[in-house]
Order: sequence, then structure tokens, then C-alpha cells
Amino acid sequence: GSANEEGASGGLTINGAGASSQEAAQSAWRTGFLKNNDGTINYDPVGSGGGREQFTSGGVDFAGSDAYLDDKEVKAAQERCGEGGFVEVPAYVSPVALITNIEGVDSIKLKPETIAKIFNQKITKWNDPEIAATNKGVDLPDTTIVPVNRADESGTTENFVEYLEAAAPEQWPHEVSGNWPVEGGEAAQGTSGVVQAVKNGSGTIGYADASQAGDLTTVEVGVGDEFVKYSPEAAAAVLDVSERAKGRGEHSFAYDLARDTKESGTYPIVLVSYVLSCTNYDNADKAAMVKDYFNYMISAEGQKAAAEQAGSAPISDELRSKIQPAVEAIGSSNSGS
Amino acid sequence: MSTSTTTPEQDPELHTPLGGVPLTAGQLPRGAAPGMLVASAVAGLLLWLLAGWAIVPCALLAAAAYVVIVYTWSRAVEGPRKATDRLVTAIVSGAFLLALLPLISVLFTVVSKGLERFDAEFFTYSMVGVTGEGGGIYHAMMGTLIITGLAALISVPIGMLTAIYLVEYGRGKLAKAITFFVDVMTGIPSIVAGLFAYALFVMIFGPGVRMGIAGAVALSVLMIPTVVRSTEEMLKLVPNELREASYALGVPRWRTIVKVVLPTALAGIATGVTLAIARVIGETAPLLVTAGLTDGDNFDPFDGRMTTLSVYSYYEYVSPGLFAEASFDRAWGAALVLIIIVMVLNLIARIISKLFAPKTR
Amino acid sequence: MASTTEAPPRKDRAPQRPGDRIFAGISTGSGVLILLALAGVAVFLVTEAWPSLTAPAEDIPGGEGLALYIWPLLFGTLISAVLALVIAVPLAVAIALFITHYAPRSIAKALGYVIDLLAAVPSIIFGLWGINVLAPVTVDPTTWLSEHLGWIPFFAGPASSTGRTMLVAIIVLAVMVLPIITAVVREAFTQTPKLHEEAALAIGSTRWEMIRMAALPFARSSIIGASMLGLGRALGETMAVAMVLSASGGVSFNLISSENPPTIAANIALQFPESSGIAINTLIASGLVLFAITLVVNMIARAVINRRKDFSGAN
Amino acid sequence: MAKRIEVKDLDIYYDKFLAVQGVSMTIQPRSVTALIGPSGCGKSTFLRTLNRMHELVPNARVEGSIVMDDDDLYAPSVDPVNVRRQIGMVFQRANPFPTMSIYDNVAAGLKLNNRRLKKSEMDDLVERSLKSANLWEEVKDRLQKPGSGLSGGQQQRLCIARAVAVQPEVLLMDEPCSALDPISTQAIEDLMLELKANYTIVIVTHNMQQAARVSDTTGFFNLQGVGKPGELVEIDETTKIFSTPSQKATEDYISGRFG
Amino acid sequence: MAKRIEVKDLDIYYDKFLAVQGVSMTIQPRSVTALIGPSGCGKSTFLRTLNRMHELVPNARVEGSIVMDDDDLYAPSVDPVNVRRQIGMVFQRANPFPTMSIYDNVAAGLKLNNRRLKKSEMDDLVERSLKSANLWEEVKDRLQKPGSGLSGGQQQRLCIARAVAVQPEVLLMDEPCSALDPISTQAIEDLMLELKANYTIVIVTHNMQQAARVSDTTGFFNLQGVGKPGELVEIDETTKIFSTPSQKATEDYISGRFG
Ligand SMILES: Nc1ncnc2c1ncn2[C@@H]1O[C@H](COP(=O)(O)OP(=O)(O)OP(=O)(O)O)[C@@H](O)[C@H]1O
Ligand SMILES: Nc1ncnc2c1ncn2[C@@H]1O[C@H](COP(=O)(O)OP(=O)(O)OP(=O)(O)O)[C@@H](O)[C@H]1O
Ligand SMILES: [Mg+2]
Ligand SMILES: [Mg+2]
Repeated sequence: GSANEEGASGGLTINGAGASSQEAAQSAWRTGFLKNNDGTINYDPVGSGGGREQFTSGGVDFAGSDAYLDDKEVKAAQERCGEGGFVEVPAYVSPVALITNIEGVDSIKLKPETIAKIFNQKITKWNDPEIAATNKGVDLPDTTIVPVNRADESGTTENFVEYLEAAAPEQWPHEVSGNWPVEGGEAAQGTSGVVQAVKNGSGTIGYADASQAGDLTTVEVGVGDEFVKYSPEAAAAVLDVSERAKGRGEHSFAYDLARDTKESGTYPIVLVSYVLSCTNYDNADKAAMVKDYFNYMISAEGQKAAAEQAGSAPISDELRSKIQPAVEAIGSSNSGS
Repeated sequence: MSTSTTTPEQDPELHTPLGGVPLTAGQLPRGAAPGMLVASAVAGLLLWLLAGWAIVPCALLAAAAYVVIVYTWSRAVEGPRKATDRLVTAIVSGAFLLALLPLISVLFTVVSKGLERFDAEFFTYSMVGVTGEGGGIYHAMMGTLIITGLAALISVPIGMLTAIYLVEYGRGKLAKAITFFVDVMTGIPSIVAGLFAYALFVMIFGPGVRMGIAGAVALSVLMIPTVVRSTEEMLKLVPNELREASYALGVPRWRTIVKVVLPTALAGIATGVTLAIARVIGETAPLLVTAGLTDGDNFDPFDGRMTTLSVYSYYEYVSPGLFAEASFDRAWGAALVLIIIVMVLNLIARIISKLFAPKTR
Repeated sequence: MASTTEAPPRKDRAPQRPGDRIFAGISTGSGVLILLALAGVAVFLVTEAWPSLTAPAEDIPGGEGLALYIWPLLFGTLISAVLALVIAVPLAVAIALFITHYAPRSIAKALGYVIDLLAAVPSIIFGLWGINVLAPVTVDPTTWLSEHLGWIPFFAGPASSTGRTMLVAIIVLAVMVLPIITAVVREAFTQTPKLHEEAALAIGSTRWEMIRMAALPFARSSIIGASMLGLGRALGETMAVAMVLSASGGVSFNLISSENPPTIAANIALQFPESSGIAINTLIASGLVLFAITLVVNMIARAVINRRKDFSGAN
Repeated sequence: MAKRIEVKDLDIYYDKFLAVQGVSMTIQPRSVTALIGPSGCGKSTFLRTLNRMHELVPNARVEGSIVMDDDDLYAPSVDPVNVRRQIGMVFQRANPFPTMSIYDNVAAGLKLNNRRLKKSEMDDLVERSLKSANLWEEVKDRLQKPGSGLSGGQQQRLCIARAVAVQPEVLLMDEPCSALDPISTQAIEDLMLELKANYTIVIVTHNMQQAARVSDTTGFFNLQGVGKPGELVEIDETTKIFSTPSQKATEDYISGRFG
Repeated sequence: MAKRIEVKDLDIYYDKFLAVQGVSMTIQPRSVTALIGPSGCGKSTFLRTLNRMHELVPNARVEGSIVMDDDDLYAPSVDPVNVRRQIGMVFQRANPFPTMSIYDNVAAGLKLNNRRLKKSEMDDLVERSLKSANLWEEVKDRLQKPGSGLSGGQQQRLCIARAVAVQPEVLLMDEPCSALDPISTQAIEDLMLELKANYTIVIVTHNMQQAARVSDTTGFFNLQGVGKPGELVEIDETTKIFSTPSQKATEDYISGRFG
């Protein structure tokens, strides 16, 4: 252990908790940030709910969350942070890939309606005419479709379901939540569980963080008249066409994503994960460190590090310029002392 | 003689031997059973290799064939009792082999995947500043030892004393209640234990508290019932005769317990304690909410986050990022280390119990 | 010359020497401490669960009320734990017997150690092993079962194509509790007095009859105790089940499809991290139910043990 | 029916410790053979080799041969279960099964051999066995109580009843009367005299008068000294041993008449 | 040093079963009191009440009083541990500690009570105790071996040595010689005669001759019938009991002289 640098002892510690989807990115940010700064940063991947709860109760200095705060939480957060309110910015954007394991098929295109029908178990065979229609020239087998979903409540599910509801409202009558609403599919824990299940099964299709798709076949998703394969740029593009949610304070950049976009070159199934902090900390050093850390996270450099480590999609410069002022607002009322 | 009233009455029937089978009659030929075993195994192998059946049905079939043939043959030649004995022998040995399958499979999986990262860096570095490849588990290893050690320090005395209370002192309502609720405690899901410990520490230290000792408390909630139960069972097996022998020497009860009862039951208790440790050392959820997760070394259980091997391994596995291979290697390596730690503990427990165990058998 | 008057006459009924009183005191204290801790857990559970107990049905996740939310979980918990125990207990007893009574003396110890190794494997490894190794292996046999024995409710099918079924969860649980039960039972078997084993052999018992006459009755209470320990473990096991089981269905005896009821503990682990508000209360309420179940099951087991208390092997 | 047992050059070991050396004797059928000798000389050890109980002690071994009628008890083809089935034993230390009721203790052996015994027959046999061990009157009202709640002598008699119930052909008894009062002792002695019409009986006793009263043949075991193995010094007709023993050691032992 | 024990109207219960009823007797200091009677009449039970071992059986109770010198043994203020320190006991069934070596078994009374002696003193005490139980010669070479590897009689003597080693003021012995050969029996009887100069000794024996040889006072227990409690029929000087007992029952029992 002697090889480790001072660690906990050197400088300040700031603690975070929240979405486990951000864990890999947080690790990259932490490492990158601490190369040039002193101190310690911890991040407990207890889940978005836990992260938000601990943030609003004052247990942690910052939080990561796959969903933005709801109204009740906004109030709690404002109460915790006091005067200046809280900072809520998207920092982690990750495309959600549809992964399949169908014998003899290594590329497949699906329209949103078809995807909804598949996951709603209305289409049950891979050689269904509806699938065949968008996959001319692909030799689709006569196997049963096994849809794989997340067993645990997750931001990935919530974002995917949101997409289905927006892009194929007719075929997807279910309510949006982090819980998978359809019974009878294959359920697996965590991203790795879904990937595992898709890999081990046959005729399987699932949704997972694109970074974990590995060598599984990914679905090209129908957007407007074209089919888009996931890519970081295509994913990040969604944020640029989306609306910012209103009435949540000036430093809150929560987005209602335009899932039904027809915009060419956007990949609409994305997970957007936020980081949360207060604008005001009693401890000036801490405030400075949080601010620096947030700055690093959204910086081009930070986004690149996350992309390299966690496979996320870097946010666009345009978005960065929009959210930068919120991060700049972090400070301390005790800064004089 | 004045004892005529109690003289047993004449009883011709009882007083003639039943006459049994001749000593050598009704024996399967020597080597019959092993021979049959080999024959069924070979038949199974043939089915597998030549007929191309799957290995599992082949093995099952071979085992079933062996059992049936030996049983019927023995029943015909040696009679039902001997046949049953052979049947049970086959079943018991078969059960043992069956249990070895998952064990071998699990160990093979862990060792083959875990050995990948058994290098010096792995054992001497923490995860500070590590992205992608490299990195080590030193911090998590120490965290595991500290937190589990503390948990054992809390639960072993409490658990053993409670078991002693239940077996040696406990009468009446209190004892009943304790026995009963200890059982109930075995069913607490680990995450609930973690949340409970967290809530407890929040009451004392305020929200967001993360410290090693909170993790140890959470683990204790899970560990105590195992310690109590296994110790209790072992104490109950100590013959009353020994307690009486000690009391008769004017030895007070507590000394009798400490010096006679406990040493007699020690081997079993040691096994129970290691089981309890093994039960909790692999917990993740309760530790994440109480002790948290950190990249660096922190060996102070009363301040700040501590990583344990299981939590480390779990999160290396579930959120590997793009360098999944490196992450998975670390996850499996940590798991292997975890198993080795428990093995060593087990070994120590065995040595302890050997040193103090009854020298009878 | 020590005399009984040495101790000043006291009014209390059971005079004890200080050592005894201290020892009895601390051991009673530990027991009480456990009760307090448990009371703490219970209070924690009840207060945390309370909002969901009083909440209107449509606020509970699933929208059909607490009872309907928990019932499949409860069912899944019970069926997995009970069946795991049904597999594990006979196996564990058999293994313990093998080690103590069948295996050659020279290697028996080593064998015991080998089985203890299983206890050393953390849950997540069992989870990983279940997904990676066991589940794929079961796909073919379960397909066969659903085709040929489909009339048995357990094997109704259709068989899962990934093998992440209740059956696999049960097997994993069984493997997990096996070493716990084995270890305790094995110790009980080794403690069986030679005197009684010899008594049985001397009336001409075969090895198995001797075991039935002397070893099994002697270890009876330990077997039940160990099973309770195993049951607790199986009921409360979180991570392995969460990882292995494809929990996407409701109440069903079908063990081999991909639609399985989740278990309470696994469900808490799965849903807790991303939950907030009433959903968390609901999860805790399900924990409370698990608590109650353990209570009832143990009540029954205790009753069974106490029925033959006089016939304890310690006499 | 009753069996003759021929012992030749028997050496008995506990691991490396030679406990008994070079015993040769013939145990006559339809008779009572008594074994006497000082404590620790190997009587129990020897008795336990006769029905292959000795080999249950870890690392214990036997060299030499024991032949019953024409079968070598230690031949590889012989199943010790059959041996013990035919050669019953009462131990020095009473060992009723603590987990069984008094009734079940006696019935334990019966259930093994005649499974299909009717309840009434079973009751009958249990009653008769207990009667012959002179225990029936004392326990008939509490047959379903555990066997461990009996007095020392009652436990001993329970073990005798258990051994008799299976009707073996040879009965080995290790100090069966040591815990018994004169009345029960008399009853057990009567039982032995009755049984010897059909059985072969070997008893170990410290009570010379008892040996003189019940046995036809008496064997005297002795030790040369501490740490030395026990040996069979002399075996002969009981009357001869107690009147004109041929060995000085025997005479010395007998003449210090106690008991 | 030696104590007088006064028993008055003692009723002894096992749960609801009245095992012994209405016993009153005086046990004289510096003497040997023998208790005789048929098996199951409550001798052991009675003996175990004298040092409060009886209450260790679950639900067992005692009514009446036992006074030693001037202390009521069952007074609420009396610590049973102190009682047992002063009143030692040898059990009917030998029970050496299996966890301990032979040496430690003898030293158990001291070691378990944490009374520290110098190594040499302890060695000395162990040797003396073993010698007085006539076991020294047989075990001196294997003092560190487990006590359970001894023969039945050796175990019994080991237990006697263990009881003697703590030098109690009263010594209760439940059939101490039942598993012993005449030579050891003689040695134990000698020991009793020696000890009685300073101790109070109570023995239970089935052996009338032994009672006659060693005891000063003899008490006869009997049962009225099956299921009835045991009673003390008569207690008197040994010579008187064995020559002119005042009760018919005593005479009947004595006259069937066995053993
Ligand atoms: N633990 C017990 N529970 C219930 N009853 C018991 C218990 N121990 C003994 N008894 C009964 O109490 C009575 C007296 O038993 P006790 O052991 O005192 O007899 P004893 O005179 O010592 O006989 P023995 O000479 O055979 O040793 C007997 O009827 C016996 O069955
Ligand atoms: N399990 C054992 N392990 C080692 N030595 C033993 C064992 N059992 C007995 N011995 C030794 O073997 C010798 C013979 O013992 P055995 O029990 O045969 O004596 P015994 O003649 O029956 O004596 P007793 O009359 O006291 O019962 C003794 O020296 C004894 O210490
Ligand atoms: Mg003997
Ligand atoms: Mg008695």
C-alpha cells in the first residue's frame, strides 16, 4: 500500500452518491481530475434514488441521477441548498443499444413500431413479415423472439420505455417508469445481466448501455425514413433538439428528450444522466473543489475521458456553453474568510 | 431364597437362539460392488463417447444402473437389510460426489478467471488514479479484513454468550423469546440489515454517514444468528455427564462452562464461527450503504468510506466501462482472494479446534 | 475451613457466587442485546413500512395494493427457499454421513474441508456461476422436461432459452445452504457417543441401521437447527437470486420458464437503488413480511424439536 | 445350535499398544465361560474381539484367528454384521439409546430382523425380554419414557433385555451384574443358567462367587507387569480353577477372595 | 473437619414422580455409612441430594431438610457450589473428562477451580491421589494420554482419584467398586478406612460383604412396590443390621446374601 499516494490524508474529500450507470464515468472523471488536483473524491453507486435522497438530506456533496428531480425533490433540494438553489446538469449521455443474438444474422434494422411490438410480445417470430419488410436480403430464421429486459428498476429502462412511448404510442400503451411494465419476457439484473442473457440465449433481443454491447449485433433504429446505428455523436445530438424543462430554478438543466425526433443523424434511445450539486457550500474550499470537479466533468477533456473509459457520448459544445453558467454559480457565502 | 417372586418366568421361546444366516453365506462376491461401479461408469462413458448422448443423462443413467443392479443383486443374495445398507452407501457416496460437482465447477471458474491478475501490483496497489488496466485490491483486502474482523469481534462474543445463556442458563420466557427471535434473525435480508445499520448511524452521526464500523454492525446483524445457532447446537451435544462430573468437584457453573463444556464443543463452535464469517464476508449491498466505496486506502473504521473485496468485485463487474476485460479480471481476482481468505480462516479454525479438541477419537 | 455460612445469608432465592452472577449476567445480557437489536430492526421495519401500509392501493407500485404486490414475492420466496431446502437437507445429511461414517478415516477430515470451501464462496460468485455455468447447462434438460413431463406443474414450460429459471435459482440456493447444513450436521455426527454406536452395532445392525438407530436420532435436533439456519439463509439470500433469476412473472409453480415470481430479498436488492418515496416503503414492507414468515416457520420447527426434548442425546 | 468358539494365538492391539497377547482357548457351546482377572488386564478387550467390536476403535487391530464352528470370524468374506447378529453383547457401561423410549430400546434389535412382526407379537417379545432381565415390573407403566431416566441398575438390565431380545447364539456379557443388587443379580444368573441350555455364554466378572456359581469354565487373565500385555494365564473347569488351579498366579488371585 | 449430616423428612421428586419419600437419618462424622437396597429404590437419587446434584436434573425437586453441622444445605442463602466443594462425589457410571489427559483429570478439581499449585506440588498431589485409588502403577507412564483410553475399572478408579484429590470433607461414593477387581476393591476399601479418620464417607453398594467390611452404619432402602417411592426402611449400626435387623424386610434382603 505504500505505493499509494496520500489518498485520504491529502487535502479535502468530497463525497457523491447516486446512479450506478455513472460509476465508470465517475471513475474516469475522478482519476482525470485528481491528476491535477489534490484531495479525494468518493462516489457510491447506490442508485439514483439513493443518490437523490442522500443529496437532498445533506448526506453527500453531490449526486448522480438518471432522472432529473421531481417536484417534491426539487423542493427538498432547494431547502437543502438554501438561497441559490441547486445545480442540475446533464453530464453523462449514453446511447442505449438494442442488442440481439440471432443465429446467422449480423445486421438488422427495426422501426420503432416494430421494436415496440417485439418488446410488447406482439411479434414473436424473427421471420415475421413486419421484420422481414425492413430487412430485405437478410435470412431471418424461424425462431422465437426472446425479449430480455432489466429486472431491476433502472434509468436505462426508464429511458428506453420513454422512447417507446414517444416513438410508437399506439404499440406501447404502458405507463413510463423505471420498472419494466411487460410480464413474461426474460428479466436480468443490471446491464451486464442483460448482456449475459442475450449472449447465452438464442433469438434474444435486449437493451443495454452501448458500451457493453461488445460483439453482439446491434439494431439500426428507424428514425424518420432512415435507420441509424448508435454512435456517440448521434446520441448526443438528441439533447440539442430537446426542450429544457421549465420552472425548476435557473441552474437546473433538465431535459425532456425528443424521442420522436425525425431529425436525421440522431439516435433517440439515449440515457441522459445528471449530476447535482448545491450552488452554495458553507466550506469555501469544498465549494471550490465541487465547482472545479463539475467544471472538469462537463469540460471537453472530461467528456473525452468518460467517452474513453465508459463509452459515453460527449456532450456538444453548444450544450456545454448553455450549462457552464450553472456550474460557475457554485460557490460559498463564506468565501471571504 | 426370598426372591422367588421376582424370578423371571420360564420362557422357552425367548431362550432359543433365532438362528441366523451362516456367517459367510449371502455375500456378494468380493469386489462385486466396485466392479459393478466400474462397469456402469464404463457403460456411461461409452454412451457419452460413442452414442453421443449428453454427459449428464449418461452419468445419471450410469449411477442409476449401478444403484439398481447392486440393490437387486444384493437383495437377492444378501437379503433386504444388507441391500438397503448397500443402497444407502451408494446414495450417500453419490450425494457426496454430486456435491463436489458444483464445488469443482465454481472453484474452477473462479480460479481460472481469477489467476489472471495474481501479480504484485494487484496485492500492493489500490485503485487510486487507475483507469483501464492495472490497479489493485490492497485497499479492499484491508477493508475486508478490518470490517469482517470487527464484525466477528462484535458477533462472536455476543453470539457465543447468547448460545451459552440459552443452553446453560436459559429457562422460562426470556430464553424462549431469544431462541425464537434468533431464528427470525436468520431470515433478515442482508440489504435490510444494511439499511438498519445505516439508519442507526444516521441517528448518531447525521445523514450521509459512511464508516467501516457501520458496515461491521450491519454484518453483525447477519452473523449473530449463525453464530448463536451453530454454537447452541454444539453445546447441546455435550453430554450432561460431563457437566455433572465438574459440578461434583465443586466447580462453579461458569467455570464448568468455560473449562469443560466449551472445550468439548470447540471444534463445532469453530466451524460455526467460520461459517458465519463466510456468510457475511461476501456481502455487497449492506456494505455499500454503510461503508461505501472508495478508491484509496482507508484503514480507520471510524472515519470515512472503506471498500471491501466483495463490494469492489461486484462493482468492477457491474460497471466495467469500456475496459471490461481489465475490470472483469480484477473482479474475479478479488473474488478468488476472498475465497482464499475464508479458506485460511477455516484452516485457522481447524487448527484451533485441533489444539483444544477432545483427545478421544 | 470453608463453610457454607461464609456467604452471608441473603434473601434472594438463588444465591450465586460473583463469578457465576457475572457470567450469567453477561450471557443473559448478550441475549437481551440480541433481542434489543432485533427490536430495533423490527421498529425500523415497521416505521419504514408504515406509509405503504396506509397508502391507497393505487400508490403502491403495480397499482393494485400492497397485498397483491407482495403476494407473488412471497410465493417466490417460499417456493425457492423451501425447494432449495428440500434438495439441500437430504444431500447435506448424506454428505455429513459420508464424511463421518463412510469415508476412510484418513481422508474424512480433508473431505470435510473440501465441503467447507463451498461455504467460503461469496454470493455474487454463486450468482456469476449460476448465470455463466449452470443456467446454460440446464437449457437442454429443461426443454426435454417440458416436452415429456409437461403435465407436472413444475415442468409446465415453455422452457427458458437462457436457463435463468426458478429451477436454477433453487439449485444455486441449495448449493449455497448445503455447506452450512453439512458443517453443523457433520459436527453432530462426530459427537455421537461411541457407546451408542457400539450398542447399535452389537445387536447386529448394518452400518445404515446403526446410523438410523444412534447417529440420526442423536443429531436430530442439530439437523433441524441446521436446516433452520439454511432456511434463513435461503429466505434472505439476495444477490445470487437477483443475478440468476429471470423475475418477470407472477405466481406460478412452473420452475423452468423465464416467467418467475421474484423473491422478496432479491426484489428489494433489484428495486431499491433506483426507488424513492412510497416505493421504498413498499419494499421495506415486503421485508417485514419476510420477517414474519421466518417467524412462523421457526415457530413450527421449534414445536417439532420440543416435542421430543426428553429424548435428547445429551443425557 | 449353540456355537463353539475356537481362539488361536490372538494378539490384540490398540494402535501400537499390544493390549492382549497370545490367547488361545476354546469356548464350549451350551455352557457359561467366565473370564476373571485384575482390572486393565484386557478382559473387555478380548471379549470385544469375539464379536468384532474391537475393530471399531480407530487403529485397533487383531492378529490370530477366532473360529466359530467352522467359520473364521475374521475371514475377509465374513460380514461383521452377521457376526454381531449371532454374537450379542452387553457392555460394561450401560448404554441404552437416550433418544429412544424404554420400549423402543428393547424393540430396536427386533425390528431389524423381523420386520413384519405384528404389534402384539412385538409387545409380547418386549415384555418377555424385560421379564427375563427382571425389569418388567419396574418399567411396565412407563414403557414410553426415555431410557435415560432409569437408575443405573435398571439401565444395565435394559441393556441385557435388549441383547436377549434379538436371540443371538452367543451372548457376551461384560460385568452384567456389577451395577445390580442381589435380587437382580440372582435373576440375571438364573437367566444365564436357563439360556445356557441353548446358547453359548461368555461373561466377564470381578465377582469370584458369581463365576463359581454360574460358570462351567473359567479363564484367568493377568498382566506380567505394568505396560506389559495381558495374557490368558489359565483356563479350565470352574471347579478345578477354584479348587486346584495349576498356576501360582491364579491361586494368588483367587485366594485373596473378595467380593 | 469431618461433618455430621442430619437428614429430615426428605421427599425427592423427579418432576411429578416421587422417587424417595420421608427419609430421616443422621450421618455420623468420621465414619463410613453404607446404603444398600434393591435396584431402583432411590439410593443414587438420595445420595445426589446430599450434595445438591439432584437439582441439576430438569424439574427435579427436594422437600425436607438436610443440615450439615449447623447449616441447612438447602437454605436459600447457600451456594450449591460451596456445598459440592465440601461434599465430593464418585458417580455410579465412571465419567472421566474426555477432553483431558489422565493427569488433568485428577488435577481437574483444582485446575477447574483455578487454584494454582506449584508444578511439583501438583505432581505430588496427582501421584498421591492416583496411588490412593490404586491406579498409579498402571498409568504412571501415560499420564498425558486421554482418560477415555482406560479400561472400565481404571476409569472408575480415575474418578475416585479425582474426587479424593480435592480433599472434600464428605465423600459420597455411588458403587465405587462395582467395576473393580478384588485387588482394587481392597485398595479402595483400605482408602475408605484411612479417610474415615478425617472425613465423613457415604457409600452405596450392592455388595453386602463390602458394606459389612467397611461401614460403621448401614441404611437399608426399599420400595413398597412398583411405582411407589423408595423409603429408608432401617438404619443402624452395621453389626446390628447384619445380625439382628429390626425389620422383616431388611432381614429378607440381607439373608439372600449374594455378591
Ligand atoms: N432422571 C430421572 N428421571 C426420572 N426418573 C428417574 C431419573 N433417574 C432415576 N429415576 C427413577 O427414580 C428411581 C430411583 O432411581 P435411583 O437411580 O435413585 O435408583 P438406585 O437405588 O440408585 O438404583 P440402582 O441400584 O439400580 O442404581 C427409579 O425408579 C428410577 O427409574
Ligand atoms: N480405547 C483404548 N485405547 C487405548 N488403550 C486402551 C483402550 N481401551 C482400553 N485400553 C487399555 O487396554 C488395556 C486393557 O483394557 P480392558 O478394557 O480390556 O481391561 P479390562 O480387563 O476390561 O479391565 P476392567 O476390569 O477394568 O474393565 C488397559 O491397559 C487399557 O488401559
Ligand atoms: Mg473391562
Ligand atoms: Mg444407582
